[in-house]
Amino acid sequence: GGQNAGTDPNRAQAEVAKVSIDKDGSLSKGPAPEIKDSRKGGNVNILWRQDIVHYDPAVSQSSPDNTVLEMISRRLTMYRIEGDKTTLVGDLATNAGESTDGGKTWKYTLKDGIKYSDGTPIVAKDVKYAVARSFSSLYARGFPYIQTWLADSEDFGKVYPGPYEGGELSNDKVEVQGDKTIIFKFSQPRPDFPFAAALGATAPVPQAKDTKEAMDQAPITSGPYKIASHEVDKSLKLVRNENWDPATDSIRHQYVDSFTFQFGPQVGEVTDRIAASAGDDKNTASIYQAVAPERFEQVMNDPKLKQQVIDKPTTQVDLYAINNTRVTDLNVRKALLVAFPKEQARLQKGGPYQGDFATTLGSPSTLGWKKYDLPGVTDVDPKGDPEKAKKILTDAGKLGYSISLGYNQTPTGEKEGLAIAEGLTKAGFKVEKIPMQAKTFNDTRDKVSNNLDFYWSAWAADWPTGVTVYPELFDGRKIADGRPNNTHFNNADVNAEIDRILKITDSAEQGAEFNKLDKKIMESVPAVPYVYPRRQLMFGTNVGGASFDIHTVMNLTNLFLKS
Amino acid sequence: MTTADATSVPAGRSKPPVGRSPGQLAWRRFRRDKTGVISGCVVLFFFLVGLGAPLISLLYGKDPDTQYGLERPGLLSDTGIPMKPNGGIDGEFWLGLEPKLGRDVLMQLVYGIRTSLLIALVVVFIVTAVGVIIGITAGYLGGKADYFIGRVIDTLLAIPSTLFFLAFTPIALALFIAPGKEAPAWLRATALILVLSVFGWTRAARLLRGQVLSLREREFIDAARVSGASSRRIVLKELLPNLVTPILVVVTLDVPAMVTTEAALSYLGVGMVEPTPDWGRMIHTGGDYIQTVPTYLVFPGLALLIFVLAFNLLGDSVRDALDPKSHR
Amino acid sequence: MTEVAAPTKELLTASGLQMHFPVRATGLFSRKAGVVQAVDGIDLTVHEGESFGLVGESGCGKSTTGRLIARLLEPTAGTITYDGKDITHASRKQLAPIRTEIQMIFQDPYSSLNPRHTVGSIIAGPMEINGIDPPGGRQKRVRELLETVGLNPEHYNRYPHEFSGGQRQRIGIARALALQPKLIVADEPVSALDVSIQAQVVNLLQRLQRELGIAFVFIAHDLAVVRHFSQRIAVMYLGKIVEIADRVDLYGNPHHPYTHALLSSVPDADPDSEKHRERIRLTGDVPSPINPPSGCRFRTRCWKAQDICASEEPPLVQLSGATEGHRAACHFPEARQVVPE
Amino acid sequence: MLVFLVRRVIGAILILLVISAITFLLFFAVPGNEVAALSCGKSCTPALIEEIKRGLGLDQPIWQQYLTYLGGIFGGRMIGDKLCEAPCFGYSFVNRQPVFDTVVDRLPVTLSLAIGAVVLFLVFGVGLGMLAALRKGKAADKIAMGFALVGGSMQIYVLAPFFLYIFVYSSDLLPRPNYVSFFDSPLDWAGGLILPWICLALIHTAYYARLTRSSMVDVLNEDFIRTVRAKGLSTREVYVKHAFRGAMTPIATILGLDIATLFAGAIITETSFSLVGVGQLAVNSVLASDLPMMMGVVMLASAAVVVANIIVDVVYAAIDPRIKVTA
Amino acid sequence: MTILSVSDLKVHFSTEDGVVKAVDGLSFDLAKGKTLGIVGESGSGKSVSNLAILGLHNPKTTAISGDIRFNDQQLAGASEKAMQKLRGNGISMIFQDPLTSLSPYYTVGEQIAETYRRHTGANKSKAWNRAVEMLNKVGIPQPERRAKQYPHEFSGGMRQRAMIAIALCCDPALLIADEPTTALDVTVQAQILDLLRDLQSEFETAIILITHDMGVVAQMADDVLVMYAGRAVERGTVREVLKTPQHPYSWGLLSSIPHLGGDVDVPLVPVRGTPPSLIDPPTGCPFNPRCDYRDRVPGDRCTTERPLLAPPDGHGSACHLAAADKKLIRTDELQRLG
Ligand SMILES: Nc1ncnc2c1ncn2[C@@H]1O[C@H](COP(=O)(O)OP(=O)(O)OP(=O)(O)O)[C@@H](O)[C@H]1O
Ligand SMILES: Nc1ncnc2c1ncn2[C@@H]1O[C@H](COP(=O)(O)OP(=O)(O)OP(=O)(O)O)[C@@H](O)[C@H]1O
Ligand SMILES: [Mg+2]
Ligand SMILES: [Mg+2]
Repeated sequence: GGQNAGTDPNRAQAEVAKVSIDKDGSLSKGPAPEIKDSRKGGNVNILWRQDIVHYDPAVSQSSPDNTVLEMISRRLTMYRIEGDKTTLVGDLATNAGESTDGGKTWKYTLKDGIKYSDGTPIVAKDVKYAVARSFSSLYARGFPYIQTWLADSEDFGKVYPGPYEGGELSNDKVEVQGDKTIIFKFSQPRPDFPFAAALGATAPVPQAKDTKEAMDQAPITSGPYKIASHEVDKSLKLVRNENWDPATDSIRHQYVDSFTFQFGPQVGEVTDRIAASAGDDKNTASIYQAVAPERFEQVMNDPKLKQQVIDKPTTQVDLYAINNTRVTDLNVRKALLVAFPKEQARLQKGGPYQGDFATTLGSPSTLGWKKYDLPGVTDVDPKGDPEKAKKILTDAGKLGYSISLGYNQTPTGEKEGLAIAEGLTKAGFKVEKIPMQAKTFNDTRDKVSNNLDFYWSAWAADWPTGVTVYPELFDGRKIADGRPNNTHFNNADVNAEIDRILKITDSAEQGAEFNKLDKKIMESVPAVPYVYPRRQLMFGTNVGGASFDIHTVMNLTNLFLKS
Repeated sequence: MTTADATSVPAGRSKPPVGRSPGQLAWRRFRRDKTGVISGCVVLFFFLVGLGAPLISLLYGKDPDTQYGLERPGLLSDTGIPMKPNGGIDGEFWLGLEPKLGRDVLMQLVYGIRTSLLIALVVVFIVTAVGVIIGITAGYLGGKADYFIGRVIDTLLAIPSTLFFLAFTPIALALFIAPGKEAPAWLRATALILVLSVFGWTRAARLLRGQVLSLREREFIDAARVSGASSRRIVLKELLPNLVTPILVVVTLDVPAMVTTEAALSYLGVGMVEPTPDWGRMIHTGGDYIQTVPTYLVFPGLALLIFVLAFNLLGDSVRDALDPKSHR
Repeated sequence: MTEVAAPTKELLTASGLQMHFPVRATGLFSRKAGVVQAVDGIDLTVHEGESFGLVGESGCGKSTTGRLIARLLEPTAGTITYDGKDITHASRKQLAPIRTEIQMIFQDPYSSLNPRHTVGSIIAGPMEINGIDPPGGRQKRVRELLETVGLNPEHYNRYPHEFSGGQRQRIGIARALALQPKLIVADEPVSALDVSIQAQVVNLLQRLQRELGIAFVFIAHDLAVVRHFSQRIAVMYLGKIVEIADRVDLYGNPHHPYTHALLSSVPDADPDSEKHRERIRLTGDVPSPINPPSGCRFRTRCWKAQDICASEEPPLVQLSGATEGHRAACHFPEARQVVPE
Repeated sequence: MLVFLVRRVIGAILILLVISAITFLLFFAVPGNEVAALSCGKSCTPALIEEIKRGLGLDQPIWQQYLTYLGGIFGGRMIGDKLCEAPCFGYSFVNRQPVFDTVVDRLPVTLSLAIGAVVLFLVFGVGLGMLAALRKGKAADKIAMGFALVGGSMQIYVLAPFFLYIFVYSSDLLPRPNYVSFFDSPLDWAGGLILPWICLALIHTAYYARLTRSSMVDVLNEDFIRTVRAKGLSTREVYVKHAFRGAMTPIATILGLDIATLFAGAIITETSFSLVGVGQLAVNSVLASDLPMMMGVVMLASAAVVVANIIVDVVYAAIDPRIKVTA
Repeated sequence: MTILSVSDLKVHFSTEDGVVKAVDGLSFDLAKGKTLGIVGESGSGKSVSNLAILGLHNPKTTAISGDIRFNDQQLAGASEKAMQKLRGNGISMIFQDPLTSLSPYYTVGEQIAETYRRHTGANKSKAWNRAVEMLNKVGIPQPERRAKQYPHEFSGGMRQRAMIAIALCCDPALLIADEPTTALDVTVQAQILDLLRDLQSEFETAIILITHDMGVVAQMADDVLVMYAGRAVERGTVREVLKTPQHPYSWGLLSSIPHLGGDVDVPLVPVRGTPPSLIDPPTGCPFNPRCDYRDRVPGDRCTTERPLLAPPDGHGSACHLAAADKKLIRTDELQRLG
């Protein structure tokens, strides 16, 4: 085993800048500050193993898809990243949002001079229409937050089925005043609304141009780039949008003439190509994955190659979820936690480069996160302690407890599974190894009756507060097929706590409460915190300005060609 | 006129040896063929290694499952690459260590032979049996049965088989495996065997059908019928002994074909899964390590190459021995 | 030895025997492209202990006739009566008792012996199939048979490939004899053999016929060999018998022009005989049996053909002036001496 | 000839129908729930699943679904409230693209891969085989056949990483495998595919060399070659004009079968070289349980095989005049 | 005028089992326009010796020695190029099985024209005309149409005619016909033999006619050579050999074939035993193990001394029996057979 590079949580915390909110709009004014040495012109190639799944911002919900969509379609708010300082600023709006009643109503004023790529100006009712549209079941795969909050119901489609069947969204919920002003009204305080407003549902759609499902291929664009051509699963070419005015945008640049996405290459190939940087590959950058686990040794130990890598923890936490409806005995769950060979497992994914060992359910990047001590839970040996775990099992009379371990049937996933199985077996568990198809892994896992006991699960906050973490992952009332509460953890106290914390309007206070909740949940060991994953991205020798965006994805907007 | 043949016996040999069966003659011819004997030995070696895997494991003192690299510090770097050069080859780990998990490569290879050979042999057995039955049915009965079987074969041949393997192995697995339970290796193997067999029989069937068709025209079949022999007897006593040669040919063609197909399926991720050692999967993983741990690709790649090569050579020699006229 | 006298009991009778093979065009929708009229209505009778010869050119249906008689083929029409029993459509079970009585010898000494069986098991095969256990055991019987056909009984355990063509043909004969048959259909048994060997086999067959009283249907295309071996001979042309007669009559006094042409085409080994033999040369080839000529099938190659030949099929009848049993199917029969007697 | 073609085409269509029925039944025998769940998202609800199922027609009996599917191929059909134009193979569950367009879009890659490889291995394989047959028993024969044996025993998935490493990533000798349309730049097209071609050719050359050699040797043993030689033709004429003509028939037969292999093999080849053709599409759709796409790929690949076989039959008839009789 | 003279021809094949002495000291002469019939049982070396004349054996496995003079040109050991010039031009050959001996891939016309062009350098259309002319000559009706057909569209007799057309299209001085009619029916055989005879008289071609049918020889040949185990055991004019054969093997051959006019009650007299091994032939006279009269020869000459063809010219045989003895035996035998 190697050095555990990241057991110091403070280091992780230092790397992940906490986000602040631009309330006064000072940071929302364009143009965006220039990047040092930046140059205009040229084409950057972007490699990614698969095509963007949904091009309609209302539907898309995964990174790096959103990174790309944020380049072509602007929203009410957006994150501005400067060095290690991240601020939520107004994008189309003049600021990140104003609320005078503790978060129940949120008012936005649109900037002047904002236009779609076809040159027509963007008006407030387009934003309202976009929000209304996101209620439709056609786009049910998108983020549900704004809709849920407006309808005050998980089943928001019942309250308002969207503009195609339900007519206009009532003014009680979203009100438009003139071309510039839009007001969102909630029945409860929704302090996180400015963050939610950065999601695709607020990307404006003029009603007349709504092509419904066809928008999933040809979205309405307003960012510095627009789609020039797109071959499904093969390539995407983004070119400059001449109707984008840098003066209206405090976040984005328009350095390169175009981005050419090539979909398909697997991570190994991406590493090979960018490392070689031969021919046009020197103008190439990876967007989401770059260094294959089997290459860390080579890439990270090569001083030249290391220059071509950016490396940072993500906002994600990897857990090994325990199916709490099947593994009901706390002692067994504790034994799992104690036996779990984090280090051996992590080695399969690249050792320290995969990320630091996690001890919490939330990510250090969320507001209010703090490392806490919980004896017997946060102080376990990352190599696993089979003796201790065996003792716990023996004491509970559960020696030989059968655990069905689900893992990804990829070369790496299988090995990780084996390493874990080995550790658990040593601790006296009987392990059923269940390989699962990589592409359907999440779907299979997220079924309530998944027939599994123990499986990998990762969650990244949709914005950097606990609001999209704990209620999603540990609210027992939300257990359903396809939902992220795949531990099936259901604790009345915790549920009540969640309700309480969600009502706190002060972000910092809310964050601190979420951290306490984290500890409280961990007392029941619903899952084994695994790692706070890092991400390494590579870029060709001629690519400058490489940095991460809010999703810890390559920040396209800062990229330029050195020559 | 077949007279040229007639004289070849007395012309070739002054006194024919007593009671030497065609099989014995073929065996004599085979023994004279150096390449054949050598490749036969190599093939035999593979079989022996597969059979004696536990014994080798015992003597060598390693097993295929233990994660040496994880258990013992100092074997793997902190990203899981063997510390020693050449993939960690040393006196202890003769062919080095597997990256990441740090299992013994030699043992993985040795047990991998078992997986490959076992699956291939069972498939070949099934495929040959089915092929023989169907080939005989089509060739001997002719008419509608032949026509029908011919169309079935046409159809199967028109289906891209790898795609089907890919698509149906999961379905076949789902048939066998209870949810939430670990599928024993033999169950997976069964599913694989099933899928491989569904497509595999066509070659044997086509070849044997052709053989039976030509045999059916031979007059000794008529001779048996004139004596009142039942179809059963004709098939079992008259046809089958003459099909031994084509069956052997089919087997020598099919075994390497099945070994490589199985490896290909594992390569694509629908074959045998961890922790069952498997060449195809080793090669797939090895491809990722070609720059860091090339030995991990070289050994299984070479093993597969040698096996297929030896089997192909053996097949050639067997064919030559069985069919002296085919002397190239 | 004298000629077998007046024919004894009728052993096998075929009447109106017909074999039409459907020919299919290959392809997905096989459609019947027509029928090969391999044998198209022939009548013949084989008597106990006699040798009945069948000659004709390639493809005229000799083998088919032989195979019909041996019940290897199911006739499309007509009847076959063996020993008074109608066996035309008898099943394998019903045929069982008859199988021991009708045997066959084949043309190709290579393909007629299973290369994977020893000589012993080849000859014992028919006994095994019919569950016959001769006194002294099958092996003893096999040795006897080997001796009968002039092979070394010690060769019991050898394989066919160790024998020459003539020897193999003897093995085939021994196999046919194994069941002590009453009738043997011999389909060109000597055609594949060398001239010097041919005589060995013909002599053997002749001996068997005379000594064991076995009736033969002897198929050949060599007129001299048939004449030597068979007492009564039928000449076939395109699936029909065109002439049938006692050998003396047939060779001495052929009625049908085709018989006539056949006889005159046979080259004689006597360089002098050529001079006074009249030569008849047929033109063209045998027409296709899929689409045979109307009326008399020989008319397309016949130098005597007239209109009636195309419209009316001549029946196989005894012609005036012919000896008893000499029948021909011709509208304009010949009556010339061909071979000086 | 025309009759022959028509009959072959009808036969081919029948085979494709059977294949479509079998694949359809097998694929869609997978419980519908799973399928629908795949195209559901983060906020999936049972009701939504039901709706997706209805939208896909998965609530209908299977034969009804099949008929609808078939109908779509020939006449187009409505899916949801959208018209899917004929030939309609449905929409991908995953990216909602028309299956037909996607597959057709990928076809050039796989076709280019196959065509280039076929040309290479035919030229080299036949050449090597002829050489070996000519020099039968001599060193050239042994070397050629030894090479053929070793080459033929290699697997593309073993070769590919080695070749990529040796020729592309560590030396720059060959361009990185990449597909560029022939019509955009023939040079880049060939350059981008040269490495996969070489690998495929290496493996298949072996087989064709052996096949050519043995059929040449067979033909050279035939009686008519003796006649041709007795006529006084030159050695070259004997080999090239007469013997090779005869040896072409088995080569054409095997080539016909190999088209199927190439299509099936495209999966591994394209995976090994990261080329985005039908093979990758197949793998991805299988891994994502994208049934309509899988169906589409199977149908297309089968159709390609069947068409290739018809072409081979025509070629066959052109090579061997005896074939026409049976047509 | 002698156009072909073969002396002491030996053709030995090296095989895995040993050296096959297929032809072992064969000599004969052939004059212009004459027909030499070569008879003998299967494997006696008839085909092998004639293929050797044309140099069609595989030089790697075949050792050919002796003298083959064609119009004073030495053929044994001649270069492949020289032989190619001669084949189909000076010497032609036709083979037994006309179906497999014609290339199935080219039309009959093309196959004739090809030969003609090769040897005369004629242009395509001229060669084609020649092909049609030749087809006409060998009696194929509608030659223009037939020339465009493939061999499989021809009947057996027509194929053999096409073969003859190929062989004769360059007016060869010598035609070697290796069992040209064995695969044909008697009526067709008669047609072909007539045709050969007619063409021979027209072109004055010398013919070597290989056959095992005594009748064919009787009809066609001027001289006859009887071969046994790779050697000539008897030579003479057709009348001499057939009427007064001298060698016991010739006697056997003649008495083992039934005659159309023969007495059916007289049994055939076959040659005993089986043909000898060519790898390990009997010492002395190769026929001695099958010979009924070897005790008539004093001493063990038959098993130790190889008999030579004597007398060297005219009617001769290779046998140790005294001429008087032969005559005696023969008359005895004929009497016995009636
Ligand atoms: N099974 C069959 N299917 C179709 N046609 C057949 C079959 N058997 C024989 N024929 C045809 O029937 C005709 C007569 O065949 P048969 O074998 O009886 O002739 P034959 O007189 O024995 O000829 P040969 O002398 O060549 O042996 C031929 O045209 C042959 O092609
Ligand atoms: N290439 C060869 N290698 C070895 N032995 C051969 C070869 N060619 C012919 N022989 C042998 O040489 C002997 C003479 O053969 P040849 O073909 O001359 O006989 P033949 O008199 O023409 O007989 P047939 O009447 O059968 O044509 C035979 O025993 C044959 O097996
Ligand atoms: Mg016949
Ligand atoms: Mg010969």
